[in-house]
Amino acid sequence: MADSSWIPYLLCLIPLLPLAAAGVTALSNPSHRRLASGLTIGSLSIAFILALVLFIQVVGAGSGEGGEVFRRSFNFTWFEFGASSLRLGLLLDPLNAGMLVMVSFVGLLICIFSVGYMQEDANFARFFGFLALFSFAMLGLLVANSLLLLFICWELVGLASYLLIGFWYQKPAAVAASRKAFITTRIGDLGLFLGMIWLYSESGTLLFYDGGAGLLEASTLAHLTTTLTVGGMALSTATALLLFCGAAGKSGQFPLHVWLPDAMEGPTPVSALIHAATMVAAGVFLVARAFPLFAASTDPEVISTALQVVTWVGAVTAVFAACIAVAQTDIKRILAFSTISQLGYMMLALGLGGISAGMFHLIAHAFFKALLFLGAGSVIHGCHEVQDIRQMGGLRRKMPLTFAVYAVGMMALSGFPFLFSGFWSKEEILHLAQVWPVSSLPFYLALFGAFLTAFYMTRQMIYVFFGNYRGSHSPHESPRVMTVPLMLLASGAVLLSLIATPAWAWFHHFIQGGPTHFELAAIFEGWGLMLLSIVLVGSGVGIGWWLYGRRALTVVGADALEQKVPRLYQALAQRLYIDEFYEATVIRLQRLLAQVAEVLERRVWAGAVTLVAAVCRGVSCLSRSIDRNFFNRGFDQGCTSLRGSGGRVARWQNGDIQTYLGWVGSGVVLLLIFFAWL
Amino acid sequence: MLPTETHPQTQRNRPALNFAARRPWSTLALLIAAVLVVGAGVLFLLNLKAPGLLTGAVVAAMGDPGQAPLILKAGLLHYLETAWSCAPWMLELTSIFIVIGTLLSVFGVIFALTSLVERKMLARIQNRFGPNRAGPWGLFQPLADAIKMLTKEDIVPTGADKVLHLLAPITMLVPALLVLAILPYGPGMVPVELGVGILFFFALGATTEVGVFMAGWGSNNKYSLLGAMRSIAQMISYEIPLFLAALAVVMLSGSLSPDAIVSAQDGYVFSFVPHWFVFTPWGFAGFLLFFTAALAESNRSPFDLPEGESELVAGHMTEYSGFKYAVFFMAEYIGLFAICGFAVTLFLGGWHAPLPWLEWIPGYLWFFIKLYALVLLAIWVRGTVPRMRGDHLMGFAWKFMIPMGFAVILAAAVWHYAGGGVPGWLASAVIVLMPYLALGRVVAIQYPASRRVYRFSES
Amino acid sequence: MNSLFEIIAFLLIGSLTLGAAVAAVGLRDTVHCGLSLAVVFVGVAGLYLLLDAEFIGFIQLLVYVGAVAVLVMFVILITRPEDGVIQQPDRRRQKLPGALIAAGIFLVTYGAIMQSPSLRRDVPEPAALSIRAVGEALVSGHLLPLMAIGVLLTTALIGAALFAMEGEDGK
Amino acid sequence: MIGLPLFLILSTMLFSLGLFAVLTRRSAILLLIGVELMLAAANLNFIAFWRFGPNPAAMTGALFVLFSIAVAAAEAAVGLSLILVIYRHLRSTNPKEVNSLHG
Repeated sequence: MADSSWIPYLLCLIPLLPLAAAGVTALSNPSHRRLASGLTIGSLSIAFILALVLFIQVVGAGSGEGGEVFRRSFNFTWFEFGASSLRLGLLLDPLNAGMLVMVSFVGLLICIFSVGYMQEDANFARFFGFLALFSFAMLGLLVANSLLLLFICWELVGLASYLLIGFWYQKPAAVAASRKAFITTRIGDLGLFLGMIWLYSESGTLLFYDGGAGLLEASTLAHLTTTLTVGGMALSTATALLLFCGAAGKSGQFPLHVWLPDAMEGPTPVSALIHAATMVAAGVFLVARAFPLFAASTDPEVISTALQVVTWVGAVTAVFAACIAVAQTDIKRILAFSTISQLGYMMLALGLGGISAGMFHLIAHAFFKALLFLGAGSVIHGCHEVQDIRQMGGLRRKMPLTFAVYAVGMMALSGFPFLFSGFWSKEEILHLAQVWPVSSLPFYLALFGAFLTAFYMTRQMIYVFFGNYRGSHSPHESPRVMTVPLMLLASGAVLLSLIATPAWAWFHHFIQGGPTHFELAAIFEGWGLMLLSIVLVGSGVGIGWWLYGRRALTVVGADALEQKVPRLYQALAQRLYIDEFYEATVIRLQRLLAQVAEVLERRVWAGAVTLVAAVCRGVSCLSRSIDRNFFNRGFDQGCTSLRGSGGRVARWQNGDIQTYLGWVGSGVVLLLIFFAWL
Repeated sequence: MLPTETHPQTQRNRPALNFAARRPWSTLALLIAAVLVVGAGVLFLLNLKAPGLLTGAVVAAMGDPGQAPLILKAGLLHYLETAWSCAPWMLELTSIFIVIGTLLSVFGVIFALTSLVERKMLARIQNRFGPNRAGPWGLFQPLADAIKMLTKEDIVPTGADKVLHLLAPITMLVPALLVLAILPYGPGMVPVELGVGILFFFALGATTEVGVFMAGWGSNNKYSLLGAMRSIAQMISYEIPLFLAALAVVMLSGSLSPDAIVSAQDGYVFSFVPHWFVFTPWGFAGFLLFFTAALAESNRSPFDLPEGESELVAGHMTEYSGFKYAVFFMAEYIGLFAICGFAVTLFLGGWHAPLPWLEWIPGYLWFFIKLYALVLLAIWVRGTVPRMRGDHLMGFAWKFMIPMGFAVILAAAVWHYAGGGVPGWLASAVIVLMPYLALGRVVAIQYPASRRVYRFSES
Repeated sequence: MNSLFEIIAFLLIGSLTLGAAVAAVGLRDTVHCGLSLAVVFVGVAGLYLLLDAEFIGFIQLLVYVGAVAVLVMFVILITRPEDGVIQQPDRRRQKLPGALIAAGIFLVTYGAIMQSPSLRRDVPEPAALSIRAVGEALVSGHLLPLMAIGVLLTTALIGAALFAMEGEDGK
Repeated sequence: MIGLPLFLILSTMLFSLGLFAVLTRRSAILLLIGVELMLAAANLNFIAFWRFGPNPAAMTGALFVLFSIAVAAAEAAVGLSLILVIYRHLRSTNPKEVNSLHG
């Protein structure tokens, strides 16, 4: 495996396989259900194996000497126009190798799960087609070495999410949700697009790594940081912020998070795959990929404003989403808000400079969030499409396997100590937040977020699994095809913690380069912080059990928390009226603009057009009348008079030579008179 | 003769000018007056232009008998001038009248004589005596005719054009008389010395046709009109050969005046053959041509188809009677005399004597002798040669006479430029003979000689 | 042109010609017109004699009186309608324009003559028109016209004959 | 004194008479007569000018008349024969009726 010439083939093969699967299922007969699912699962499994091979290759190559990270970039010219040409490229480095493995593995599991879940659905084949398309887009996004290729795949991912959210197009809610998701992500993408163009115009290239001339390489970065733009802001910061808009839109950060809860209208595997593990992670991946751009600043000590912005946005989103999650009653909505807050944590980690922390939290979160969603899915499947947690309860007896797996996911998410990956990743983030020089507020926000996470997860567990069944249906355990992926995910959530403990920070060094060595003692390095977080988690669980565990929950009655702080609860239930706020401002403005445009359209342009039409018609009938009256009649008049005079003259020529001679004679006389007497 | 029933419309609706019908004497007087006036007028005009004998009181050798008339005239004029001391123009007038008078009287006498002689000769030819009742040998016959003509009632057909009827005889007689004025009767005895005498002759010859037409048309008779048409056609077609023959002579003599032509024929060859043109080959042919054309011109003998007694009675003169007919008759004869006189001047050497030693006889006598010889010839021809058929008459003129005329001119030219020697003679003789031979052949082919077949009587 | 005779002669012949001309124009019976035309020609010939152009005068006599007048007579006879009298519609009205134009031309030329300088020139002595000179001029200087006239005459006459003859075969 | 003007006036009279004849007479032949009159008038003019002209030696006037007479004769011949044909065709010599080119 010495030479790396075969790497580019693998790199481009990984995305193309799912694309091929999508193509075939799209063209094939929708009734071939087995063909669609088989193809998709097959292509994803091969992609997973190839990803593993590449992962081993990257790990095998090691970090090389001097902490240099393994990086291979393969660029090719897409098309040429005039002197310049547009170049795209593929890239392999530890960051996307890990992601590739995670995405393909999780995707594979979800596909297997959805075979069971979507069994009764009529558009089975179409669902798998869309999944394959989504996988192609996500994998393509990961391997992209050029911002343009990334952007293309980014859009395709948005398209896939739109298609999958609106899969059950008969439900108007689903259609509205898909449209809302698509539009809000588009708003973010606009920022990304502007940033891309700006970068291209400034640096002349869109490739990340191009043998020194790439976007993220030192020379270009130096150029970008030195040039100042409006408001004295460094160019790199400005473009970074624009790219972050795109990331915020896609990952559902604070201003643009409204679409994620509504996206739950789609089928549960979709929510699991897209709105938990992969797509939402794309934003974080983008920030990680473009981290050098974000971090670029004139003097190394000062943390670039871009990173600060990312940090603040991340922290705020984490706390904000967690608060709302507390007051939700729909099982998938709670998980949606928890995803938003966890993404906030990832952005926070990246903002603080910890790429490996952020990435590790992302991968871990992918596993246990996918697990939770699929668990919820099997719960819903079991309760026959009931999603309201108040109508559930006591399911641990009816669905013991799902309960066990769901519990593992819950504990990983809320960060139970030591055993679960969630704890270690959160630990690292808190550690970074603690040492952040700028301000310590994000640290406290993070702590409060962790507490809230623990609280709403226990509330959900109690509502769903403890107490007695309050629903009308008879819940039943999901079939093995659904529970096996759950178990795999659960084991994944647990085993991942091994590679990121301070004792053996392998993942950290894998991502950020540097030698890795195993020493068990280092596990207690930041013990103070670990103790604090353990206390927080414990109190969260306790309060949760105290509020909900002790008395029988009722379907219609007020929530326990609601009884304590009813107005705050209602606000949180209504998602802090963000939607209404948007509705009131942006949408109304939009509608106003629409009306103005419509008025403008009908009054001004329509008027202008009709005016022009009227003028034309007027001119034409004017010319017609002129033509008819003036020319025709005049001409006819002329002809008749001519003919008349012609007739009169003709009468003179009557063949009588004597009259002729008479005229000649008189002519002669006149001439003679004229000349004689002249 | 029944009065011709005339179509009602043809009745002229204007007052008939018929004074002539009722008062014969007045018409007679009118006729004579008209003739005299017109003749005198024209002579005046001519005289003004070419003072000739009429006014010229030229007195050549007094004693020369040839000049007798001149001498007489001069003497008379001298007498008038001295005795009656008339004004010069008076003298001029009288001299003109003297000449006119002599001319008229001489030709009047000849006319009378000829009418008798013609009838006598014809009779002799037809083996009978001819008029011998009126006077010895019928000498007073002309007088008798004259009296008859005068006393006869002058009948004018109804519906006839009175004016034309009256004018016709005048327009026939006047040109005939006028032509006499230019004939050179003797040396220096040319009444009017005209440079274009020949042309004058032909011009007046042409005017007779108008007279014939008037006669034909004025008598309101289809046959007379038809006769007039025929005679006019004949006269016109024979005028051309006449002209051609004269042309040959004019060409050689180099001048149109008769006097010059006569003087060109002076002198003798081989001391006894006179220089007359007739003794030259082309001259002889030309003379023959001229003489036959002359007969045709004056509607006589073989060519008198229109007036032939057996054809249209008197042709255009049928409706005439009395003195008008006499005038016509006179016009015809004087026309004959004139044309013969012309032939004499052109071909027979005018007043030159045929033989040198006969020159003592005065020139004018020679002129009249030759003239009368031709007249007798004409009468002789009339008696012997049968009348020609209408189309033959015309054909003969156009198909033979005119080509012959051209041949004569050609022969004359050859003769002239060949210098009159023997070769010239031979060449012109040949050229002249050619047409005759051709005519001979044509006639032989078209009308082969064959025994006469009597269809109604057994042979 | 000054002797008494010539004046008298001129007056006589002039009046004769004019009278004949008026007759030719005015008379009703075409035959009379034809004859008066002949008289006019004779009159004109006389005028030529007065103008010392005997040769031309006699040519005129020969050609016009001899041939043309007779020809006119012939045609008049042939084309007379059977009823003999030519219907003359009321001619008074139509005559007016013709008369006016003729009078106009006469007056105009009369005026021109009166104004022209020819009045004042003296009368040159009569130059005899010698036939020889005319002949030579014809043959030498004017040979071409002579030939042309020859050709013209032949063609014209042949044509005229053809026209007349055509009638023969009853077409 | 018989001078040039008198002759010219005489010829003009003749000419206008001829023109009058041509313009008013109803028979084709009389038209021809009119034309002949006019021609005679013209010839008279020529001879008059020749006689009273400055250069009687030059024979042009006389010659001109000679040719004119010849041409007039030819013209008369043709004209008359035409009239003959027309008469034979149209049975009338009234120029008013001879006004169409066909037939």
